[in-house]
Amino acid sequence: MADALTQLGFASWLSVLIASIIKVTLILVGGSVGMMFLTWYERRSISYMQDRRGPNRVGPQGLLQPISEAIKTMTKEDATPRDADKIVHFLAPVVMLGATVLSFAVIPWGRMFPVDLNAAVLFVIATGGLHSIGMMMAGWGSNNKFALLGGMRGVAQLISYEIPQVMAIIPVVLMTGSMSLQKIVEAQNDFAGLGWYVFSPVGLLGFALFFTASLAEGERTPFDIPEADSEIIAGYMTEYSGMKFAVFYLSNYMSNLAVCFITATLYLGGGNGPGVDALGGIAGGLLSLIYFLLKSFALFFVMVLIRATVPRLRVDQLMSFAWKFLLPLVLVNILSASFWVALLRWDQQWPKLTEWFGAPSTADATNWGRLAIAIVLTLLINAGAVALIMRLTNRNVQKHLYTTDEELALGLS
Amino acid sequence: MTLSHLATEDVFVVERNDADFRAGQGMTKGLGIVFRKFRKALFGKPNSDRADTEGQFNVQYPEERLAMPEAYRNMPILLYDDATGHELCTSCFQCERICPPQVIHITQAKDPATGKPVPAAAKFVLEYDTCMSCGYCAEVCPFDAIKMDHDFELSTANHPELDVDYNRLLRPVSYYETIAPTMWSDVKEQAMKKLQNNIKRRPGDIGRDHGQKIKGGAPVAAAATPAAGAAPAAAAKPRGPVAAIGKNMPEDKTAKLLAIRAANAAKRGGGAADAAPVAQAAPVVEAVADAPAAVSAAPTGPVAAIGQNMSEDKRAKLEAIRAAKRAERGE
Amino acid sequence: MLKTEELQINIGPQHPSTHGVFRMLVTVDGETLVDLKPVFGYLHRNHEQLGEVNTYLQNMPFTDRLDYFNSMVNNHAYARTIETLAGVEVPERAQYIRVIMDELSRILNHATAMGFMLGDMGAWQTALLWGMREREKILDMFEYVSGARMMCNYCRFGGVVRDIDDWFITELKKLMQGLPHYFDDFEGLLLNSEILLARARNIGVLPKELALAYSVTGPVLRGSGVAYDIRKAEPYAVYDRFKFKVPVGTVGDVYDRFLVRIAEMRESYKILEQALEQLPDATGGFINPKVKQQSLKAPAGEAYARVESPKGELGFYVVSDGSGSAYRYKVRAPSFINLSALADMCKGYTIADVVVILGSIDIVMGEVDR
Amino acid sequence: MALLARGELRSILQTQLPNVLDSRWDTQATDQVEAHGEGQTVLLDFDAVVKAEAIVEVAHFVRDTFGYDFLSNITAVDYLKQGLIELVYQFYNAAEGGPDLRVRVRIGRSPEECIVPSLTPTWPGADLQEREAYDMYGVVFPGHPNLARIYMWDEFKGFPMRKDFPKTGDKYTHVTGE
Repeated sequence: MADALTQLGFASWLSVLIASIIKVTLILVGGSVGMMFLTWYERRSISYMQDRRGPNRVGPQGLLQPISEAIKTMTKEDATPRDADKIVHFLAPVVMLGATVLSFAVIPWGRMFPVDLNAAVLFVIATGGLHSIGMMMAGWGSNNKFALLGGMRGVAQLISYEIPQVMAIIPVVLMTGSMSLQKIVEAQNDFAGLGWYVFSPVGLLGFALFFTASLAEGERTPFDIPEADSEIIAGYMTEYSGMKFAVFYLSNYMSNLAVCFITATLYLGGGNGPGVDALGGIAGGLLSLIYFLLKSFALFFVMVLIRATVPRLRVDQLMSFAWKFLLPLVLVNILSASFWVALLRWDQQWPKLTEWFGAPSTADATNWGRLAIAIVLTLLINAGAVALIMRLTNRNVQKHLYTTDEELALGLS
Repeated sequence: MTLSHLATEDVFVVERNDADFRAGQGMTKGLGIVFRKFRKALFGKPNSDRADTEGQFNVQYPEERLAMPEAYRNMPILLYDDATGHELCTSCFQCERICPPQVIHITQAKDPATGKPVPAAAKFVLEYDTCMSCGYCAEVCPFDAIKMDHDFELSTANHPELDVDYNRLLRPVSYYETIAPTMWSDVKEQAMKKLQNNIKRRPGDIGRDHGQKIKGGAPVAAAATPAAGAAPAAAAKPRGPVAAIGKNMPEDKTAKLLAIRAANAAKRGGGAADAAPVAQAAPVVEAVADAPAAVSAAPTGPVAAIGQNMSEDKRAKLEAIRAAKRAERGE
Repeated sequence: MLKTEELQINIGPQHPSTHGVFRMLVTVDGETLVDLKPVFGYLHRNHEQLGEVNTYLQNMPFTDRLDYFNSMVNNHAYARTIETLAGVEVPERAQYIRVIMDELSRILNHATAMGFMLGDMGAWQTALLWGMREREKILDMFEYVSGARMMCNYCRFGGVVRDIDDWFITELKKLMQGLPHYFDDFEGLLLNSEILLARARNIGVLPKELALAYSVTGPVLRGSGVAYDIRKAEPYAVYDRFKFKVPVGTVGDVYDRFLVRIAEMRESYKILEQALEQLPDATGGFINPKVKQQSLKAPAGEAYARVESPKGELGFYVVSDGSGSAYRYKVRAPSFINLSALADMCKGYTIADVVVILGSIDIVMGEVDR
Repeated sequence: MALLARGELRSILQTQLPNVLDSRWDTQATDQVEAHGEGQTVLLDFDAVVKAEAIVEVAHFVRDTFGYDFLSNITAVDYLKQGLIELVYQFYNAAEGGPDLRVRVRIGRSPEECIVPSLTPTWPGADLQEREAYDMYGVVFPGHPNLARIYMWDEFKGFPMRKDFPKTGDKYTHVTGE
């Protein structure tokens, strides 16, 4: 983009500036339109699941409903509690939205990368972490018991789910050997565009764990404790109304959108699909964008499906789920990923190994024999780990089942 | 706990199957069912039959409307005969007495010449805001004059408009026949027969002078008695003279009633301040000379309460009117 | 040890999951609940004073407003009390109609009550809306037969206002075809879902002896293991002619009450089937013609009749002084007395559980505050 | 654990717990109800009328010997003409089912006489019903964990459901700083 402008005779610095301005506006517009579509999409699909029709009055099939809502929230009175900490109360939504939009800088749209950072994955995780600051500011700033409870719960949840989320990305990085999203997408391009990581056992378990952990990051049911309306009204968002509430809502849905995009990129080969390379050029880019959006909205549909079915976890159950269930599985997944890499890619990635053991007999990338061994081995490890963890969690649930008398007396179980 | 009054096979313990191995299969089964519902609702036919439990089941209200069952009751309306324009109501006060929230207020029409009461209502006010649409008035009316309407879109901005008076209560019998054909056909000939001999006892245009339109469409000449529409603008809430129990009964009947009550009181031992549980309070009728003088006692004494179950604010307004009347008469 | 200070939080009266205006003053140490004080009176309309001022018939529409989910059951209980008081006998067909209406009301109550509880648990109203769909179908039939969906005012002393005709019976049969699918969908949706088990098992445990001491009734008592159902303990209105089972729990937690309510819906389905078969023809009449409804006078004395309402034992205690209206009119409301066990059930659990436990007791404020 | 017939309890109490029955109503053994004119309430005696202070003892006796362990309902009735407030306790036999057992307590209407020991220590279910009787009728229950008004706000004076509570003239609307 930038060099194309310099040929038009702009000064080099000016062209970079204009290019980045265009990119920023594109991202912001794309993100917020995506968010609006997401709200409409969620309300329509959840209403069909409940045998009713979602918004269909404003605009064709209710498509303008999010816009009318945006206008509504803007016209609503934006009240700040009297003895709330004004600055912190005001800045909380800004921090939340800023963190979300930051992560859009590196997220690809199909084959088009706004900024190709070679440590893009690290950047995404870093911005993911900023959410909890905004949440705590909102909780503390609004001087309301419910908000405080919601804020603390939110921070506890985000931190304890960030670890499994980050660790679930490590196998992908190991398999591609680089942290740049560009390379990750390219590495999933063999087998005529269908070599996605999700089809390898390591990738499958990684995808499941990453998706569950990102449900918690985006505060989706069954992990929507921070704003659990049935218990503590609206959690940290209790004292917000009008525009600030709309900004919270916007950041909430944009982070869901970002999470869906990242999951699609990391595990479902964002933008790769049959026929993308064949077309090439602009048409190929467009087709990859379509594939990419299809994948992300399918993922979002699964999120909505889960939201319509499953009740909410209690805070302590949520924590024990993260530390006792997700974390061990993620570590095992990294172990099996290392076997995968050792079997398939050790000659390209680690020249020193070739010195010690000599190059593997045939150096081509898709040696079927080694691939089969790798798949079987990692499958065994992962399946065994899942079964073991399931048995363990079931057993300690059993133990807890019949509350003993003294537990009953304490009223705890 | 084995309960001896229950045969053992009558009791079954719900099985909790806690021992099952749980690995997410329950949740996935739930997701599967919700997805099936989603597919059926999106692509399947809408759910119209009472038997099927899938597919869209809601109705887009303003455009599509569900048919109202005949027995549906929302707010009461008064009927008048299309041919003659005569209202069926003969102001017999049955509905006023039975109405649980006491929202019906009727004033009997009088023959302008002789001053005798006529089987027709001069003023009929119904407070739509307090009416609980229980349907008792329609049930007890011996002349089938008051029936329950099906129209439920009655929301309005100004509150006084909800004290519906005559000209907005009246509906032709043909209208009621459209909304409740079978219910009207059961009572039709009996109601019409009663109406005929009532019309004979109604001089002049009484009973058809509330703006009813007869079949030809021309409104019946608004005869001598002012149509209810011209009633004094109901600035304050109380519409016409609020009916004390004996208030709008003819004078001779009130006197007879008072005599009976006095006899009862004597029989019951001089009526000590026995706020008898359902105090059949003696009505304060200004016209009767020997009205009990203790009328200005503190409101908590056995002052004539008009109908025991008046709400507080209505009672307060009533007291205000009565005080104003007494002041005006210089008592 | 870190000194933790107890936090006092008001849940209600204006709160998304208190099923009406009900306030709980909760003292919390961290997340676990230490003490809970219920506060009532926000919906108090002095219904019992109204009963003393109105005549017997005038009071019938007010009983619709007690437990506004089951106005048919309230009417039935009130009508039975005045019938025992005034010695009015009810024709067979009217008793069958009343049983059919009660069981339909039980199905719609349990369907929506569990829907609300699951909504409190966070299941975003899917179960609730499926329950609402079945409720809508039943309410349409109530509207056809009584004139109103929720405020039915259907019973009279000695029978019912209007007879059920062929349209009603064919529609009821069609509804009966759909209900089993709804029961299976509902059970499949959540019965074994791991998260519901985690949120419902061993939460809000009410042991058997405590349940009896708290004089709770209905699904709450049966969930704790006491198989006391008035339709079996003191059969009224032709219930002794039907074969049905009384579901009973074992541990007495939220999950047991949930299972008991689902099982009760299936039992009501069985009762409806048998009632439809044995329904006598219309010659028996749907109301006792000898009763003068408006001016019914009961001899001096007292009467207490009770009915197994979906929420528990609903009874009316009426003392009459021979005149047309009651001298003393008391409503024994199941939700009101079941709430006395709430504090004991919630101690030791977290705020998230308090809301679920309240949902599992299934209260309606119209009945609690009267 | 047998079911008791109507009125049988009185004779059992006379033999087994002698000084429990309320002597004022001992003579009138019948529970017949003569027809009365309008507005004439009648005091019924079936199942047993016991002294106020003996209610806890009778309740335990009824529960332990006959298995009537389910206290379903406590009703307060204000008999203004007879100058009495009657509390009707209805016990059911959870095991046997069947009709109820009514134990009555009759106390005076003045604040000193209107005291009945509370059943809440053994039947916590009676807690709210006793608070309602206190709030509406002014019956004081010593031994009740927190006897406070349940429907009315705490500063409310008077007992609304009593027959002599004024139904008209709402003294609360135009209270002028008294």
